[in-house]
Order: sequence, then C-alpha cells, then structure tokens
Amino acid sequence: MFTYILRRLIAAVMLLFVVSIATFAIFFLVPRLAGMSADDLASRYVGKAANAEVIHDTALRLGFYDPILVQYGRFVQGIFVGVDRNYGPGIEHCPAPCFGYSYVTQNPVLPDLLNRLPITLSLALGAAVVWVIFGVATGVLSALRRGSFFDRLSMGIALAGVSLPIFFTGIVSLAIFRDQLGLVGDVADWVPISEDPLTWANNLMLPWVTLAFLYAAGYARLTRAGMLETMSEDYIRTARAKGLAERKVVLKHGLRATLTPVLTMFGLDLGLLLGGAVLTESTFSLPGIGKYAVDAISNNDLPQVMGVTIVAAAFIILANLIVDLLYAVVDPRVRLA
Amino acid sequence: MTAPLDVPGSAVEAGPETVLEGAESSVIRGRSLGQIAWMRLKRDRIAMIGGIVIILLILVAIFAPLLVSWFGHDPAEWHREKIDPAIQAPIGSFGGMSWDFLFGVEPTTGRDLFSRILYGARISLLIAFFATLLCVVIGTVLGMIAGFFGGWVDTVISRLMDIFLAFPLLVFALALAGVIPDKAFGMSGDTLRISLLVFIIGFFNWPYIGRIIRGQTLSLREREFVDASRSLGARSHTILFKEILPNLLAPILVYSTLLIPSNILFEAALSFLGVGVRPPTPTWGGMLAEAVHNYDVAPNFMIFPGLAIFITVLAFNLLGDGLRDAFDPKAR
Amino acid sequence: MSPFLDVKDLKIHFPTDDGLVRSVDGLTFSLERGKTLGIVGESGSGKSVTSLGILGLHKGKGANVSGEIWLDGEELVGASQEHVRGLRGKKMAMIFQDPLSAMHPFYTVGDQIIEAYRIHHKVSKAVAKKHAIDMLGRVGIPEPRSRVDSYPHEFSGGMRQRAMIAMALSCDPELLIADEPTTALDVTVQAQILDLMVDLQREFNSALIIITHDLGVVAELSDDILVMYGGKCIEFGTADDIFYRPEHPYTWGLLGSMPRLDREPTERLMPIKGSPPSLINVPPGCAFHPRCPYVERTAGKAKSEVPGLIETEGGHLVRCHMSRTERRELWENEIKPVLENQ
Amino acid sequence: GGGGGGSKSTSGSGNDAKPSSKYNAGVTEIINPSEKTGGTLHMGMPGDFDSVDPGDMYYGYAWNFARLYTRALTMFKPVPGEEGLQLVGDLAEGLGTPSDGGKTWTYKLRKGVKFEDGTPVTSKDVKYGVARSLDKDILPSGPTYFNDWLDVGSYTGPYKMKGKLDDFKAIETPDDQTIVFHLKKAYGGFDYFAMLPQTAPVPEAKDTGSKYKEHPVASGPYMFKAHELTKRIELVKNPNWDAATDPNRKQLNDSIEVLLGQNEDDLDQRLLSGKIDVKVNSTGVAANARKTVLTDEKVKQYADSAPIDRTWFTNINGDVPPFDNIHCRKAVLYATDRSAIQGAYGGPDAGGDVALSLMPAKMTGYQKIDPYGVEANPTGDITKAKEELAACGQPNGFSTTISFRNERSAEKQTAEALQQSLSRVGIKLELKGFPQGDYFKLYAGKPDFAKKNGLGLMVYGWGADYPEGFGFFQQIVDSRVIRPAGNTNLGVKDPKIDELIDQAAGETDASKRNAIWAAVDKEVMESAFILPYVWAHGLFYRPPTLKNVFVSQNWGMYEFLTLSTQ
Amino acid sequence: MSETVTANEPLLSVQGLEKHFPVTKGLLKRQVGAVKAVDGVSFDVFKGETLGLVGESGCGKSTTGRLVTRLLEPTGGKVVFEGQDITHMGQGRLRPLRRDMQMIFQDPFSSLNPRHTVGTIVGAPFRIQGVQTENGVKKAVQDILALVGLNPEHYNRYPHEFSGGQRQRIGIARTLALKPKLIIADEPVSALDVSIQAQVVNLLEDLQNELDLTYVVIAHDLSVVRHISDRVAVMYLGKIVEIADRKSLYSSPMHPYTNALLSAVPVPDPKARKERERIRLTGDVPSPLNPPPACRFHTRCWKAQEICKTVEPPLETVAGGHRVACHFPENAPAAATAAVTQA
Ligand SMILES: Nc1ncnc2c1ncn2[C@@H]1O[C@H](COP(=O)(O)OP(=O)(O)OP(=O)(O)O)[C@@H](O)[C@H]1O
Ligand SMILES: Nc1ncnc2c1ncn2[C@@H]1O[C@H](COP(=O)(O)OP(=O)(O)OP(=O)(O)O)[C@@H](O)[C@H]1O
Ligand SMILES: [Mg+2]
Ligand SMILES: [Mg+2]
Repeated sequence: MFTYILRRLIAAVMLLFVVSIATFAIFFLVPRLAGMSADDLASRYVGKAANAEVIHDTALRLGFYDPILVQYGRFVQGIFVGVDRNYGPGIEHCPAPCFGYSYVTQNPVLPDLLNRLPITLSLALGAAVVWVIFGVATGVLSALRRGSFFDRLSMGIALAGVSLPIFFTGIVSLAIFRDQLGLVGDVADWVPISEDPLTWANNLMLPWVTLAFLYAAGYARLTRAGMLETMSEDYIRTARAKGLAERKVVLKHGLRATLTPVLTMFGLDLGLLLGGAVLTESTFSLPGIGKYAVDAISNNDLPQVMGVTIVAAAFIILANLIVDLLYAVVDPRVRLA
Repeated sequence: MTAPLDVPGSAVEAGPETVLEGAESSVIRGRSLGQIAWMRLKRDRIAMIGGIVIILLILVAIFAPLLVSWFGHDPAEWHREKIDPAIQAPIGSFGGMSWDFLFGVEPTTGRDLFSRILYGARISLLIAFFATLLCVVIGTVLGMIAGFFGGWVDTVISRLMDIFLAFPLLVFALALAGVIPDKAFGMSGDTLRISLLVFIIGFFNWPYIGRIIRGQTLSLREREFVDASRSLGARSHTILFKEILPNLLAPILVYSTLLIPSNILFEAALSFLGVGVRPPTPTWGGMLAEAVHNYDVAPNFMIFPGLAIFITVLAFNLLGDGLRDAFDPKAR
Repeated sequence: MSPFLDVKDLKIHFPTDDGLVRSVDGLTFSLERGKTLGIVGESGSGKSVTSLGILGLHKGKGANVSGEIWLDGEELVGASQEHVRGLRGKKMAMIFQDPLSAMHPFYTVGDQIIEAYRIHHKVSKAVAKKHAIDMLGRVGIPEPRSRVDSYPHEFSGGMRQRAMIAMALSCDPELLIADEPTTALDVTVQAQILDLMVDLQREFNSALIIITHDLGVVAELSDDILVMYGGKCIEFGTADDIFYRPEHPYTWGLLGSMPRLDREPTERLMPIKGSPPSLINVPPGCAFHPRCPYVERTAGKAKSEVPGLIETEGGHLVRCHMSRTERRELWENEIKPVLENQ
Repeated sequence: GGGGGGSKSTSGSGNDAKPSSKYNAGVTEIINPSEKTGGTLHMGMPGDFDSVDPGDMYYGYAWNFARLYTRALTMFKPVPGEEGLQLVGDLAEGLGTPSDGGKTWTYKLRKGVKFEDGTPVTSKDVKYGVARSLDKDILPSGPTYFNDWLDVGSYTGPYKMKGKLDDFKAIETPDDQTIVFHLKKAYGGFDYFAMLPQTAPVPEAKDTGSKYKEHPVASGPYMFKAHELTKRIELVKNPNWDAATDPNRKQLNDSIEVLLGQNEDDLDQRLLSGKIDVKVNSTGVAANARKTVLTDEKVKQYADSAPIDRTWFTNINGDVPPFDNIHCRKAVLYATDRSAIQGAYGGPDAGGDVALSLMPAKMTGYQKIDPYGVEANPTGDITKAKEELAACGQPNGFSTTISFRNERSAEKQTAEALQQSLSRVGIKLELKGFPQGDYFKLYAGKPDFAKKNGLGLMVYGWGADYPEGFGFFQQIVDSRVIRPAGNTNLGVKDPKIDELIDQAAGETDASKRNAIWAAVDKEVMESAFILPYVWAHGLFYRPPTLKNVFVSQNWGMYEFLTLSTQ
Repeated sequence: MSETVTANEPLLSVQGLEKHFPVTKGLLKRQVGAVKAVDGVSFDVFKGETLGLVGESGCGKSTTGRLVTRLLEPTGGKVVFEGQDITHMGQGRLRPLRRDMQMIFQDPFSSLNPRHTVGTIVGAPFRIQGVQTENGVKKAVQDILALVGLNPEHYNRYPHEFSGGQRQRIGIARTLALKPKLIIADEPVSALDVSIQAQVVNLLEDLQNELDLTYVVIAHDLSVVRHISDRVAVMYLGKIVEIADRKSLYSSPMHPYTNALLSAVPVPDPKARKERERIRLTGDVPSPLNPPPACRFHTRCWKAQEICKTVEPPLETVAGGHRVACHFPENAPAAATAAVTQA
C-alpha cells in the first residue's frame, strides 16, 4: 500500500515534469519558431513607453537570451531550491517551491495561486455536493422507475443540462435570478467560509447550481445506466431471494456497486474543476484559479501560466490517485499493485 | 442399423435447423449487426428526431448562402437604420425581429442575426466534425495498437494518454491558440484559425476515445475469433484491421456522435474566451461572447446563438444515446 | 392433505419488443416435504424462470404471472409482494448457478449470510455472526472462523457454492430450490457439493427442487423428475419412470444424446435433430414436433393440436399425441436396445 | 479583513426618491454637497490598476486614485467645470518657477507635511520618488517624461546606482523645502509634469522597489490598511495627514474599499443598485447597463455623459501602398461612416461625439476645424472619396488590411464598420486582430511588421496624459518618437508637425502654446495620416447616495478626492 | 495427402512442453513469480487417431492446445509436427504449416467474428493462406458448409443468426477449409446443450472418417472424451498424470486422480447411485502459481505418503502403452508397484 502510493507519487512527479516541459515549450518554442526574438518576447513585459534599451535590459533580466534549456532549468531550480530576484533595493529569495514571479505584475506566482485556491475550492466542492446529491438521487429514481414519466422528464432535463454551455446558463441565470429577481447574493463577492458561512453560501449559490446543473446531468445519466445494469445482476436477485426489503436491495446492494464508476467520474471531474473552473469562473467573475489561468494566458504571463498549468495538472493527477485508492477501499476485488 | 433418432447416415445431410427455417421463410440475405442496429434506431423516435435535426442542420450549413439570399441579408452587412443611435440597441420589440429580420438584429451593427446564425453553423459544425474526426483517428489507431500489442507499446501509449489527460485541457487550448502566429504552415486567416482549432480540440481530446478503444480492443483481443484468425496464419495487421476494427466501428460511431456535441461546446467555449475564429466570420461561441455584454440591450442576440448551440448539441446527444442503445448487445 | 408445494397451471410470459416470450406456459407439478424434484431441460426451456417464479421474483418486472402456487397451504401468485418477501429466505430459499456473480462482490461472505439471517431473526450482529460461522462450518468450509470475513472472490468456486448454500440454509427454509448448483464446477467438486446437498436435505427435511440439464445429476438426487420443453412439462414421473420407462420422444432423445460412462460406448450418439424452439415462436401444436422423428405417426395432429399431459400410470405423466402402446413399443423395440447397446 | 460596517444604511431610501437630480448635472456642478464624515466609500473596478505605486502608474484613473494617499508637487483643482483644468500647488506651495528660459524649474514645498508614520516629508523624498521612477526595469509602467526631459546624464536610478542619489544632478534639493529640476531643453508646461504621481514623495528607507505597491507610504489623507493583490484595497484615514497643509483635500470617509478584478456587468449592476458607490474606470458603464441608464428616466437622472481627452482614430500607414499617396489616404477620410463607428463605441452618450479633427474638442486650446466636412456628412462623403480615389489613380478602389486589438470589441466593430463603409468606394479590407498586450510592441506599433504585413489601417485611440496639447499630441504625431517597436505614433511623419511641436514645447506662454497646438491639429488633418472619428465620452453613473460627486474635466470621470457617502 | 507417415512415427510429438506465464509487479514489470500453466507435458499423436485430453479447470489443457498450435510460445520443451520442430519457429515460416494444423474453439459465440458473414469466416483460410480454388472461394466455402451440415445458402448470413450448434459447425467448417491433417479441438462441445452436443460429436466423428483427420480433443467431460477418443491423457496441474488407450484407462485407471475423476461423474442411472463405491476428493485444484512439490496430487490424495511429497513420480509405462505418474498406482501389475516402492 505504502509503496504503491509512493510509486504513484513518483509517477505523478514525472508526469508533472512532462507537463511542465510541454507547457514551457509551447510558450517558448512556438513564438520562437514563429520568429520572435528575445527582445520581442521581453517587449511584452515592459511599460507602455519603454525604449529599446529597457526592452533589452528586461530581456536580459528575464533571461530570454539564455538557451531554452537553461531557462527551463531555472524554472525547475525555482521549484526545487527556489530563486533569487532583484526587486530594486535588494535581492529577495523566493523559497522552493517557487514558480517565479509574474512577468506582468511582478507578484510571486505561488502565493497568488494559493490565494485563489479557496475560491475555486469553494466553488468546486459546493457544486460537487449539489450535483452528486441531485445527480445520483435522480439517477437512482429514474432507473427504478424506468420508462415512467419521472424517468423521461428527469432524463430530458439531464440531457438539456449537458447540452447547454455553462457560459450561457450562467449568464441567463445571473440575468434572471440576480438582476431580475434579486434572489441571490453578489456572486463575484467572495467571502471566506470562515468569515461568514451564510454569505459565502448565498453568494456562491448561483454558480453552484449552474455548475451542478451541468454536471448533475452526467451523473444522473451515469447512475441511471449503472443502476439499470446492477439491478439486473445476479447478486441483486440473490438479495431479493433472501427476502431483503426492496429499499435495502436498492440502497445497500444496488447503489453500492453503482457508485464505483460514479466515484471515478467524480474524481476526474473534481480534479479538473479544482485545476480551474475556467468557464464558470469567467462567467461569474470569481477570481479563482480558472480566472487566473485565463488572465495569465491573455497576458502571456509565462510564470503564471506555468504555475497554473502545473497546479491544475497536479490536481488532476492527485484526484486520479485518490480515486484509485478509494476504489480499493470501496471494491475489495481491487488490489493495488 | 436402425437409429431412428439419429441424423441419417452421412454428415452431409445433417439437417439444417428447422426452427430457423420456419421463423424466417426464405430470406437468404443476412442482416448484419449494423442493419439490426439501424432497425432498432428507427424505432427510437427521440433518437430519430435528433438525427433529423442533425441532417437539417447540416443542410442548413451547406445551403446557408442560398437560405440567406432568400430569407436574410448578407451576414456582414450593417443595418444601422435598425439601430437606435442613442443606446445602440435594435429598434423595435424582440431585438428587431420582423419578417425582414427573422431573428432580429445585432445591437450596434444591425447585422442580420438569422444569417449570422446560419453561417455560424458552418464554422461550428465544420470544426466539430473535423476535430472529432481527428480525435477518432488518433484515438482509434493508438488505442487499437495499445490494446492489441500490449506490453511496452501499451505502457508507452497509456502513459501518453495519462499525460494528455493530466493537461488542464481548456487552459492548454487557450494557451496554444493564443501563441500561434498569424501565418503558419502556408495558411492564414480563417483557414489557419479553423485548422488550428480543429487541431487543438482533436489533438487534446483523443485520449478519451483512445481509452475506450483500448479497453474494447483488450477485450476483443481475448475473443477466440482472434485466435482463430491467428491460427490460420493471419498477420497482425490483418487481424487488427480485418478482425478487430470492424467490431470497433459501433463504439467508434457511438462515441463520435457523442464527441461531436462536446466538441461543439469546446469550440464555443474557445470562441467565448476569445481565441476562436476571427471576426467578422460569425461563430456561435463568438456571438455569445459578444452577446454577454449586451444581454440587456438585445436579449435575442444572446438567446439565438445559445439556442443554436443547445439544439445542435442536444440533437447529437439524442442521436448518440440512441445509437448507443441500438448497438448495445445487452439491450432487448 | 394437499402437498407441500403445489404448482398449478403456472404461466410466466414476458412481453418484449419482438413479441410475447412464453417462458413458462402452463406448468403443473407438486412436491412433498423431504422429497427432491429434479427439473431437466435444455437451455431456455424455462427452468430458471420457473424457479424465480416460485420465489415471486418476477413481479413488477414486466412479467405476466398467472396460475397458482400453493406453498404449505398458502397461495403465492395472488399474495402481496410484501408477504411473499417475508416468506423468501425463511420458508423458501434458492441456490444460484454461478456463485461468483450471485454474491455481492463488495460484502464479505459472512456479512451476506448475517444479512440473510437477520432479515428473519431479530438478533444482534454478533449472534448472527456466530450463526454464520456455524453455517459455514456445516457446509464444510475449513476454518470458518477466519473465512467468514473473506470476500467472495477470495474463495474458490467450490467454496463459493458452499457459502451460497450456507446462505440459503441460514434460516432453515422448508423449500430449497437449487438452480444448476454445480454447472460451474469441476466434477470432483460437483460430487462434493451434491453429497453436501443430499446430507443437508436429509438433516433439514426440506423439500428440494434441483434444476439442471445434466441427467446424471438428477439421477443421483431426485425422487421425481420433471422434463421441460418449450416452457411446458412434457414428462413427469419418478426417477425410475424417467430413466427406465420414458415415454416421450424428447426424453428418449435426451437419453440418446448422452455418452455414458456406465455403459460400453456406443458407436454413435443419437442426437435430436434441430435445436430448441424460440419461446416467442413456439411451434404450433406439439412444441417438439419439428424435431420429433415420429410426427408422421400422429396423422398431422402434432402440428395443430397441443397434446395434453396425460397420466399413463401411477403418477407418470406424458404430453404426447402417440398412444401409450405405441410409445411403449417404440421404447422397448427401437430405443432401449440401441441405448443399452447390447 | 474588516471593512467598514454599517455605512450603507442610507442606501435604503433607494432610487425612487425625489427626482433630485438631472442628467449630466454632474458635469457642471457638485451633486449632493455634504460635509458629513464617516462611512466607507465602496469602489469597484473591472480588472486591476497597472500599479498603485505612484512611480509606476500610467492610467488616468490610477492617477486620480493615487491622490487619495499621495501628494504630488502640483495637482488639478478638484472642482467641476473649466476650473478643474487649472493646476495648483499640492505638496508644493504653488506652481513652479521657471528660470533659464524654461530649462530650470523650482518648487517650494509646504511645511508640516508628514508621512503616515509621522516623519516629515522633505524635498529629498520627492527627489527620490522621481529618481526611482527612472528605472523602467523595476518600475516599468509610468510615463517617461522625466527620463526624456530631465538632464539625467548617466544616472540610471537608485536601484542600479545604490547610495548615489547625490550623483543625480538633474534634481537638486538645496534645502528640505526646495526642489529644483534641470531639463535638457526648455519645456514650458513643466507644471504638468509636476502633477504626475511620480513626484509624490517616497521615503527611501521604506522603498521596496517592485514590492512597494503592496504598501505605498501615504502622504495624503488616506493610507493603506490592506492590499490583497489583485483582489482588494482598503484605505483608512491617515492620522498624520493635516488638513492645514492641504487646502484641496478633505478626509470625510472613515475608510475606502476598492474591490478589484470584478466583472464589468456585475459591477454595473451593483452600481445601479447602490451597493457600490463608484466604478473605477475611465469609460463608465458598459453596454448592458448603458441601456438601462439611457432608457430609464429614473435612472438616467443620476448619470453623466462626461467628455474625455481622448480621440478614437485609425492610423493610415503611409508605408503601405497605395497609402503612400495622400489622395488614397484622403479617400479613406472621406468615405468613412463615422456615425457607425460612433455606434461601435456606444453612441453619442456613452461613446462620444463624432470627431471633426484629431484634437478632442474639450481640450484647452481646441479650435474647431472640419476639413472633411464631417459635420455635414457624418456617414461619409462618397463623391469626394471617389474623386480622391481617382486622383490617387485607384478609381476602382483597392485592397488592404486593417488591424485592431482583439480584446476590444469596439475596435473590432470599428474595423468591421470601416470594412462596410469603405467597400462603398471599392476599398476592400481584410480584418486582422492582434492581442492587445502585443499590439504596439510586436504588431501595429512595429513599423517593420506593419509594412511587411501590409497593415494599411490600424485602429487605435489616444488619450491625453494631461489636458494640454503636448500631453496629447507629442506621443502620436512627432515623427522623432518613432522607434523600431513599441510605438505610439503609428506613422505620422511630417517635418512640419515636428517643427510645430518643438515650438510649442519651448513656449512658456500658455495661450501661445495653445495656438500652436491648434495648428498641429490642422496640419495632421491635412496630411491625412490619421482618421479620427470619435471624441470619447464616458457614461458615468452616480448612485443617489453618493455625496460631493462631479465630473472632473481633467480626468473625464468623477473626481475621487471629494467623494463621500454621508 | 501424398505424405506417408508410418504408423509408429507420430504426426505430432510433444516433449517436455512447458509454459510459465510470468507474474509481474510494479512499473518496471519486475517478475515476481510464474504461473506454471504447463509444466513438462509429453505425448505423441499418431495419424488418424484421436487423443483426448481431460482434466479439471485450470490444469493447463487449453494452454497445451495453444502451445501446440503455436498461438503461444513455449517456455521449454519441444513441439514436433510432421517431423519438423516448430517449437520456436517464426510466424512467417509457420504460416504454410498452419494449413495442416487447425484448431476448433470452445465458445461458438466468441470464436466467430460477429461482423463477418459466414462466407467471410469460412473463406478466411483461403484468403489468409492465399490458396487458389478451382471454382472460386464461394463455391469452395459452400461445399464445406454442406459438408458440415449447413445450408450453403447461409453464405451471406451473420453468426448471430445461428444457434450455438450451428455456429460450432461454422467454426468446424472454417478449420476444414484447408483440409488439415491435425485438428486441435479445445472443448468443442462443452458450451452446447446435450442434444446439440451429440450432433457435433457425431459430426466430428463423421468428418474424421471421411477426411482422414487426426484429432486432439480437449475436454473436461470424461464421458464425451471416452466417446470420441482412441487414447486419453489425464492432466493435473500442468502435468500429464496418466495416459493410455481409452479402454484400459476407463476400465482400469491407475492414477488415484483418474480414479477419483471417474467415480465423481454422476451416472444417469437411479439404481446405480446406491450401489456405487465412490471416491470423494476434498478441496480444489491448487493454484499453478504455487503448485505442491513433488507429486502435485499429494495434497488431495488419500494414498499419499512421505515419498509423494519429496520425489516427483515420473510418467512411466506400466503396462502396454499405459503410462502413469504415480508412486502407488492402482490396478497396476505387481511388478511395477514393487519397482517404485523399492526405488
Ligand atoms: N425477463 C425476461 N424477459 C424476457 N424473456 C425472458 C426473461 N427472463 C427469461 N426470459 C426468456 O425465457 C426463456 C427461458 O429462460 P430460462 O432462464 O428459464 O431458461 P433455462 O431453462 O433456465 O435455461 P438455462 O439452462 O440456459 O439456464 C428464455 O428464452 C429467456 O430468454
Ligand atoms: N495469459 C496467461 N497469463 C497468465 N496465466 C495464464 C494465462 N493463460 C492461462 N493462464 C493460467 O494457466 C493456467 C492454465 O490455464 P488453461 O486455460 O490452460 O486451463 P484449462 O485447463 O484450459 O482450464 P479450463 O478448463 O478452465 O479451460 C490457469 O491457472 C490460468 O489461470
Ligand atoms: Mg437457467
Ligand atoms: Mg480451457
């Protein structure tokens, strides 16, 4: 078990390594291949009125003249031992793990990211609770009443849920629930849960529901399909033959087995969302990781992009690992090797 | 020897199954699984509606210029006379909807929403189709190879899939779409943007179908007909393409149909985030992105592209679900 | 007094897209306490559907069940779901064919037995667990105390089937239905399980229905044998009736198809031509007629008229258009000599 | 955390109170004058400041905002109307005294001004502030007027030349209250430079270079209590600020809170519902709210359409044929449908007026000219355009490319509008969008690139750094500022203009200067390198509860200094 | 069939055949053990005869079959077919040989590609081997279909339209296409119903007579094996424990395991059940991952003694062609037993 986790973690680090190389290459190599010089690159990160000299100095300061490997090495060095930076009056050490400083705002990347993490966490976890509860419950009920009006209706809604772009539902719901009806709080006004749980929930309600609407749909469909399959398994028949009450058959025997694939999907989805609910955050202008990513990219802010990609990839990988571990807990047949 | 229960003497005369004969009179032409699926699909009304909508959409996309010439105006043509100069909103109720402008007009420019939606369908569908094609081709080939050959080949390809799956896709797509120069690979303008979007969406989505195909191949590989073919001396590529691939066509078809809508949404998301096809070429996502800042000014500007995306994606999902059921051996 | 289990004109039909599946179509039989009934028939002849029908597991699943099932003086087809549920496990229990898929993979063997016990006995978990260990020991699982916490996949096939039996017997059911309990097992293990079942049946004095397509197995266990074909009983009688005085051509066919270890090998086997009917398009008249070598002898009746299940002598029932003497003659002169080979 | 508490009690009275106000009233008068103190002023901002470090900022709203916590040498008078364009002393007792024909400028500092920690502000601190702003590596964002005009010699700023502030001879501090600037050549409008936040004092001991923005040391009435980068700023009263030393400011609010990175539409909604007091940006409300504001009379009464010192225009690139021919350029100027573009920018109230020439009409010294008859034909003059085309030798038109900034939907629509209107005379445009961040550095502002890629038209816009000709024109029409990349002059190359600019710069007499700038405007229109179409307006909304509100003529937005809520 | 294989020269000879499946662990696929699925199996198959291979599930029957047809690469030992050593022959060189050696599979549902028509399936051997046929492939295929008792007009149908027995016939037709000399049939009837099973068994016998085929029939049903085999080999945990001609094996089995197997088969004779003397084995077949040492049967053998746990009994000829691997064989001539006990 321990060695398994260790091995997976090593693999995860290797994976992150590859991800970082690819990101780095895209941001450095592609513009270079397209014919941009080091000064061209640097010119993005100087003030409005900078002259050639300042641009050149900036290119030197940011190390754009170094071979790409050296530049990448510096990035890796930052992660493992940290880097030094001249902030004007002195030199500052950014301790490991350090993703460097934003080229644009000059802020260190990691604290910025961590700063935004609670928002993304609140958004993703809250929505996850909503969608899992609704999705799974709907799925189970639909499966049990296969072909009924409820089944048709909820599956119809579920299909609509996965067919609507979130930036559309998000804006429409904002326009209706906030602007017209004034039912929910200021979405963009994020308050930490520790400070005021009620406002926190009230302000996040709309993004939660919107996001959950999108995801619950998938879960309802998955649960329904899984449930239909499990309920035709032999062991369900056995449970019935024992004289077990139907409710217990469904919940204890049926649902338990259905939840494994749901768990997998949940892990992957959550991992992806934690790495930045890009569209949701953009739509509701929640300053989370996803918004950060979009801003970083539109600013060509490489350290930020590297940081956010790696953090997001780490979440995905971590979620995968946790799912696998949980799987072994849930399903005794799975052995971790 | 009298053996009344026995089949008569020679094996040559061993009786063909009576039951089968009785059931299906003299139709000799066999029905393939595909034909059976098609029969089942035909009975699935909802899926058929999805399919019909898709066909209509494709027709609309193909004949957009014709339709626009009948019912609309040039999608790039401004109609400032339809705009209230004070607030830049369309004149008239419902965003200026009229017989002349079926869906009303865009705020500020007064462009005909109807024709922009129609032209938008071309780009959206084009990108989604080709991106899906790319995913499916890469995913199928690599998934099949990984599943069939196993061993280190599988390890390498599976790790590759892990890497792709670990990329925060949207972030990455945004990044890539952002850094690509204006002219590359001998292309420029819309052609380049569209190719780029196709590439990004297709190239980063393949592991999803790749995994499915790999899994299917793994299980198909264990089926005895593969051994049978091998024991006849068939080469690997023959087995792969003649024996295994035909059995993958159903899942490929089903997942392609389900992948198209997700790719439509993906394209819309990219356009929404500002890295889609360049203006004034209309795309649904791009229109939505603009509409977001104007939903109060002209709700129809937002609703129609939203509806267009919704209907298209829904139709594909419906058809995909229907196909999945039709091909599902477990279904009745 | 009426028999312990009395099934009268049981019909179980499934409406499907392709048509009505008449899985069980007018089945009648009865069984006393302490006796064993063997049901044999080819795949798809409705054996499993019958057994599930007795346990009332078809209700609400798109099945049309009609007829009567009397268990210990109670009618089950018309009884409420909840009532029948209360009988399951306690009054009647079932052993399934494939113990791996019939046991929940996520719960330990012990848990599943405990659950079965606690449905009908209001006892603490600990007591139930003791009972489970007891049962596992009774069915011959070594070291039951430690094995009780194993998962089904950690058991070998034979042990799983034993655990399955332990679960079925945990509430001392009066009727035990075993649906192909040994098909998935190797011969040596099959022998062990069959022995176990015989012993347990004697011990609990329960009525046992054993469903199989292996004539050898029924011969070993059964008092009475029911031969099913196309959802109907085509022959019913004591084991001796069926093996020494079979009267239906299908039964002859079954006997002729089997290579037998206890006799010198014949030159050739005597298969039945064709294959079993689809239950949607059951051939009109005698369902067996397309495969029957003696259709001509019925003067066309076979194709149009469903033969009745007629008693030939002391409880031996046959569903055939041929006359009793005709059948007797055929058996004695044509079939028996070939089968016995000397 | 924290935040002001229950200051919002008055907002309950809501919108439908007495029709107390009038559309555009805030442009000319102070709305809701009040001297009451207390409460929190809630500001909201889409995006973030380029920086809040006074030495590192270049946006009007940042400069407006910076005066809440810093004091430069001079400032614009915080009053409505024309008077708001007047410079007065701030940290300095009055305006500067030129000598040496305008090459040397001397300022006397007020006594008793203190930093937030109580240490007195000296002329050294001002010198240090200017010195550090010279280092564009560490503080890249601010304007380069001091780099360009001060006689800096080899001095490169206090970071690269540590402890050598005394080597910085361009500024002298004979005593703690006196500061003397030495320029390379005469510049008459130096008081405008002295207004830049770069002249705000920075205590050397507290300078943390690029991290200074986390907590700029206050010399104004408010100081930083919290600055969560990119998220939130909280200002509270500076206890060491003394009203006696500062005749132009008050300290009415208990605190000021700025929410950063907000969604534009969201922010407008909250502004309209009174949850936010003022929006920090220079263009006012966005399209969605614009409709509500302009169509709902109840709301409109609280709105102001404020003219801004900004012109939206398109550069015509003389490097790209056939625009090397002035007639082809003129054809474009004639054929353009300016009213369509006005629409793209939001219409007359929110977008601005149709521009007749380059120089914004509200600027000091503007003289009306209309060489292309725009007033009469806002949708273009096709006949004239065709004549010019014929004169250019392209009677059937030609094809060229137009560039714009992707992120700016108004510019995108402008390009589309141009595509439409120029097609009327046969000029075909291919649209090419570029990322905003790279527009000047790599694309339109890089003459090589623009020429090679045939960018004949480049959509653009420019706002004055300060309301005086030099602050508007110099960066966009002086051919000598053209560099290999990163240009703001996208190709106006006219020796006559250069000459006029030099004349104006050296002129210390304001009215004479203004006359020269009007001539520059005329000359620019003549040479037809620039196609102006909109003189920008911003449509601003002031919640009824907001006190002491008015549009500053200088900033073209509400004056932040006076705002209060009680 | 021009070749003349003399009666005592085997068509197929298997010597000491071994297959160990590696059990790996971890990222680097470290081998931590091996499943000894087949562990030293030797037998000969002579032209025209049928060799039956019986044993319990997991004892390595299928693996043996797949090794012989070279669907798997043996870990050790030797496979000689028609005098050619094919143990490690490359697939390229093996291809022409495959014509002569064909395989029938157990599961008629998975052994036919559901996407191919009967014509394609049965015609595959011609295409793969590049064999030219006189009147075209279609005619040839239809001839074979008729041969196995299928309607030649079913040429264009798909497997799912056929019943299990018919499918098995299609599978048989495919193996017959190239007129092979040797057919390995892996549980050809165990998936079929009794009545259908008999049809297929008869068909196999008829074909053997007609086409002069040699069979290796793998099965776990002892009665079926007895019915069709000339000689029978009994496998236990990857080894052959007894091999003899049918008669002597069934009438006087020597290995205790064979004995137990035979007595475990239920007999369809209600009277016999009381009379029969039964040997009941306890427990299941041990895992081939950790097979018991020496005699692998000793854990379940009622006759086992110390020597069985330490010395592996060789497969020795005890009486005329009857070979057994046991220290204490039953029904054996006295001399043989004595020899073993003294050793
Ligand atoms: N839920 C159902 N819906 C439709 N048809 C069904 C259903 N359950 C069983 N059947 C059909 O009823 C027939 C009898 O099935 P049953 O399982 O009783 O056969 P069996 O005799 O047990 O066969 P086997 O020996 O293969 O187990 C089959 O043709 C089957 O397809
Ligand atoms: N590819 C493989 N990798 C690892 N182990 C294998 C593999 N194939 C077979 N085995 C193992 O080898 C042993 C023998 O398998 P084989 O299939 O030959 O048995 P069998 O006698 O045919 O059994 P059955 O009667 O169940 O078909 C089994 O324990 C099996 O698990
Ligand atoms: Mg059954
Ligand atoms: Mg096998």
